[in-house]
Amino acid sequence: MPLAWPLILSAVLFGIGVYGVLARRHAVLVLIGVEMMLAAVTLDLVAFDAWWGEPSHSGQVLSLFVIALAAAEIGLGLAIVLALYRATGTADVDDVPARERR
Amino acid sequence: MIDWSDVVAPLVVAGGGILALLLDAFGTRRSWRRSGIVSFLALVAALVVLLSPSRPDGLQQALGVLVVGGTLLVVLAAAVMEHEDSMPPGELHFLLLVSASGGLSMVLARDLATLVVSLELLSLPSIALVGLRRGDVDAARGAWTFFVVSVVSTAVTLLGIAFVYGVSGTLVYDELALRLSASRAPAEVVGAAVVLTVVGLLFKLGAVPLHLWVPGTYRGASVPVAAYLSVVSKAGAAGALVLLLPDAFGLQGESWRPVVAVAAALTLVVGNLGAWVQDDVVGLLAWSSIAQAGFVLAPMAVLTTPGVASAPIRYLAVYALANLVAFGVVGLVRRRWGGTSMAHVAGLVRVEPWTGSALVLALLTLAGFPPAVIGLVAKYVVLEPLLDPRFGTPYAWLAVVVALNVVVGLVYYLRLVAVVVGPVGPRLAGSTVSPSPPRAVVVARTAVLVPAAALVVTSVQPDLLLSWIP
Amino acid sequence: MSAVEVVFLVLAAVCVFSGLQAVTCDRLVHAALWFVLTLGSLAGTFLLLAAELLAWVQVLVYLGSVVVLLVFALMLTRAPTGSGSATFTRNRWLAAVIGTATSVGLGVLGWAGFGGQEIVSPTVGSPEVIGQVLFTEWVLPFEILSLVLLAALVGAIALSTGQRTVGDSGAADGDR
Amino acid sequence: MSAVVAAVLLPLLVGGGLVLSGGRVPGRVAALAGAATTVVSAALVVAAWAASGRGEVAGEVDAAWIEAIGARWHLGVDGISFPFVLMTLLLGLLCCVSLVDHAPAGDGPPSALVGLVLVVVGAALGVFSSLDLLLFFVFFELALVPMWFVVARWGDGEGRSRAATRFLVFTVTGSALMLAGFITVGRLAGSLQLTDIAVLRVLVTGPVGMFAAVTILLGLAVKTPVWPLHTWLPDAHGSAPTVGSVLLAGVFLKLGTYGLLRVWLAVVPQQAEVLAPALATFAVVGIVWSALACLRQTDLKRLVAFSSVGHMGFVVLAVASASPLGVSAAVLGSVAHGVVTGLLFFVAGALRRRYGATSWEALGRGLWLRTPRTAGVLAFAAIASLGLPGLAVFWGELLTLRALYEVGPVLGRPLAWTLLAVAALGVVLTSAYVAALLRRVLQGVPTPDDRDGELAGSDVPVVAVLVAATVVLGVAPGLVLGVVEPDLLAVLGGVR
Repeated sequence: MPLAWPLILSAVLFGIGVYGVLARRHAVLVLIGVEMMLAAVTLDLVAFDAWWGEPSHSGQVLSLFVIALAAAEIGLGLAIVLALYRATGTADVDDVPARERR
Repeated sequence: MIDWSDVVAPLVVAGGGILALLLDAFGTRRSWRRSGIVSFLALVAALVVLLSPSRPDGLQQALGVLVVGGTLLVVLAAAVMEHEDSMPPGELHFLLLVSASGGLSMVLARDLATLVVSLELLSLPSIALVGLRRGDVDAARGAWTFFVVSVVSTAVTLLGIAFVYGVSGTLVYDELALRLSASRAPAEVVGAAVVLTVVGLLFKLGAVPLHLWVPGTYRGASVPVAAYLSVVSKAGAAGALVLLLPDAFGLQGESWRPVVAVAAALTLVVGNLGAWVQDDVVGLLAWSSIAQAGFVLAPMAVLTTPGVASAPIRYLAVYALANLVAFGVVGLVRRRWGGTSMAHVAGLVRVEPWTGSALVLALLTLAGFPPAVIGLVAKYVVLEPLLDPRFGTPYAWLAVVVALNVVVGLVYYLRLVAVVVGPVGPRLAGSTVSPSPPRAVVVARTAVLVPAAALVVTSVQPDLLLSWIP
Repeated sequence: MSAVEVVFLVLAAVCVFSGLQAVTCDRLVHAALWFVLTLGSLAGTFLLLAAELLAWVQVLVYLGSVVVLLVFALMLTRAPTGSGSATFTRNRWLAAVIGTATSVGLGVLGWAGFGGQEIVSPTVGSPEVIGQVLFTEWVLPFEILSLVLLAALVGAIALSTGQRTVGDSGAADGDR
Repeated sequence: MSAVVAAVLLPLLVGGGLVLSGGRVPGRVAALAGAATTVVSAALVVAAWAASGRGEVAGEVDAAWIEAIGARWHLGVDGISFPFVLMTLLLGLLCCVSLVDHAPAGDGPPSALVGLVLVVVGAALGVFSSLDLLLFFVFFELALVPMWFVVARWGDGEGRSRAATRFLVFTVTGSALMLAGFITVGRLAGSLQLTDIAVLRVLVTGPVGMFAAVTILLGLAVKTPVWPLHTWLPDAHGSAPTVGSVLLAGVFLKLGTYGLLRVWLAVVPQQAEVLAPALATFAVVGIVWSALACLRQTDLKRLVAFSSVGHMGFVVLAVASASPLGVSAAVLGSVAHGVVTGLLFFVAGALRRRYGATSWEALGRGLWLRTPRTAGVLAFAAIASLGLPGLAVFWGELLTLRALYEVGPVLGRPLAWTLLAVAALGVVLTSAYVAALLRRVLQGVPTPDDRDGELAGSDVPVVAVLVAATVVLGVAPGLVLGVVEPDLLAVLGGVR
């Protein structure tokens, strides 16, 4: 299989994730966008690992770490969403998160 | 491959954090004393381990001491929050220490996997720390903003790392240095991979353009946590960059150097302009800490050999001391007089001569102005590599930008100094509103006066600080 | 074109389609379910790329727990789940431009760097192989990772329990 | 510890202590203590000077300081700096004496004002005796913040805070660039020691050297100030309290002229030769411009402030000639300006205390008849300022013009003589505004005012000393020239 295929799939997924982060208003959907970006990175790592075929499998190991990190992030992220919901009564975040407050 | 003696310090810190959490959870009454003392002891133990003479690499050692020492002072300064019911002491100390152990392992990392995992260990608990003021809208918003920016920047770094792995087939710094330049992929692709990796780390440092999380997050967080973010978190990110850039990406300088230089210049200008219009002390310190990150970044633009790497770290050390003093004083004021506006510090020198003078000294250090000679020397140290003719001074323009931003910084810092030494405002004239017991105030005051004394001593004899960072 | 390549292309098509649905559909719960499909098809491509262990981890961790968490969070925030419940920010079109540009940029980067390369008979990343390297070469980050998970757990618990209103005791309104 | 180091640190420590005492020391006691401090410092410097031979550096100390960046604790006084040091201490002493009776009201205790004055004096002494570039810079900046407080807290009028901040921003911008220049020089020459760079003629070359020369020149030109970078000066001098104006004009501007000699002409001589014609041209424009601006002033303090730009123009012109005569003229001109302008500001301060302002309307007419002695001193100072032979300023300006006439190694003949002609025009215009001042304020039909009164209290000794100094410098300029001459090479060592 050409190496470029998974790379391009990953590029498309990453872009979809970026769109999700920027365009979605509900915090949980923003989280889904972030997860999509991380999944794209995982695919890249797996593809490169298969291509290099080096014995220490750096790519697959790092993807494993990424999946675990993503799980940790999502756990914390959901807790913040709940705190936000309790404090404000909504889980919608304003346009771009960074622009939210000065 | 792993030198396990390196891991002792982060292990001690993390272990102390877990112990603090358990002691607090199983104690009958929630008290700062129990978890606070455990954290204090663990951090002191880690300092002892780090300072033991057997450790070889001076730069890593210095960064480690910066991270642990900074956390130690934050733990002491946080004592002032005793009896603040929305702040659970066990969780606070646990998260602080675990995050600090992340900062430590980030500095010790010799491969990209360890780097990125440590980065998350530094970030995730500090995000939780920001949101820890329970039931507070600002805290939740600050935490969310911080979270999204942090996670996205991690994703970008990971993307960069994936491509770096793709072109080189390894994640280990020493091998990267050899394999990146021998890569079969075009140089542009290698450069892009390196830049993506660096950009993610720049976000973490609070560099422009992704700096906008800083003010909201600092103001949403409690003051000691803001101090932690501005000092320890930054030290971790800057330390990782300083080790990563020359060690792993040393031969790819043409790709990342302009990025770092432009980011440094923008960070300086935007941070200073933001600070200029603030009328809240925490807001001012938040924006100015963005600008200060620019000073740390600037010399990285000419980072070639590990020898030059000392400039950002030396600056960072001075900045850390001064910023911890400033945030420590503001934390005290907020707890005792209930706010952080300019009016809350008007005439502080006359009400609290010692802490007030410490704040003045810290602000002058951040501005880089005598009598705080150490602040001036720090600016010198940052400018020096940019103007070194050995590198042909391609970044003399950056040196001019840095110099002019010293001026802008001086004006707003001095404006605050004038308020602090001016007539006593109505806020300070009133009685304190603090529920903090006197003992906690004494501890927090110590956490201010010790680094302030260090600033005085190093102003007289800057070599005490400089020679210690190789 | 080999069978593997055909399967990959099918999975890729499913993956992209469901991914687009996940970020564009107008119902909250549907978005989460489309996301499940994205991750599932992605796990399939992992298998094709010989990352056996990783594929199963992906299925277990993501499909087994993360998505459940997401759905729980949607329910806890009492979000409306009907049509039109998933709204967009005002800068939707700008976001679309940035997302497309990112995709194109990364695609060009991948093509320019690795255009003619072929993946030939990769060694299978079975649990034994990965476990072996994980516990020899990658112990340190693995240990740090466990600490990250613990910290995230404690942080999440600390953030979501013990709801108390600010204002009791002396930390009155002034404590801002 | 060397006597010079003690002389520098003593005012800094006493001043710092007074500032930190927070008003627990009564103002008069503080002022007397300040005066005593400057006397002790002066005694220390003079003793060190007397103990060393001519052409040597008196009281030299060269100790390790910041090894990490090659900066050393290197201080000493030679023939170039000695006149500056003595003038600073004299003005510092007189400021303290004047504060015994006439401390201005401000946002703070009088003792703090005395403390700030002492810190400024100590910092200036540090600048004049530093032989290390970084140390020079530290003292250069150290004087700024206290000065800012003096103007912003004890100044007159509404705009004092803005004037103070503008003064700060201008000078700090200049000095930030200057720091970049210093670092460049340090990297190029491999040393920060003025003695190494200037005397051992470690030459700084290339485009990087030019970058250093230009940035250093900019920093010093703002401080001096050289036209057109002077715009901070009139407001700052005009709104400062009397002691602030005296220190700004007498001491602060001299940091710039001294720096031009010591760390510009001596450190980057090759580039200085290239830049000198432009610098000289700006200086001459400044002379004429300041005289024209003075003609339009209607306020004594602002008039004196504007006239400083012209006087400094002569000093800069002398520096730009880069000849032995020019250097002597620059030192003499700086000292004379400090004494005469100090005198003018003290008189203006006394008038302001009495009439609440120093504008022509506030002062009224016919001061000759209303308060003859005060008017006499004012007339004496004004005439000294225009360069009457036999009084202090005359020699500095004459030697400058002569240096141009003789054509030094740097400025070519056509340019030098053109500049000479224009500068002479400036002298004529100066006489015009001094005459206008005398006619407007001193002469005319007296407009008696019940606030009329002669100089009193500690003003009397202050004015007397300055009048005497003006005469002495005018009669015996050799006192200064003889001190400067043996050390001319320290400045001109690198000039062809």
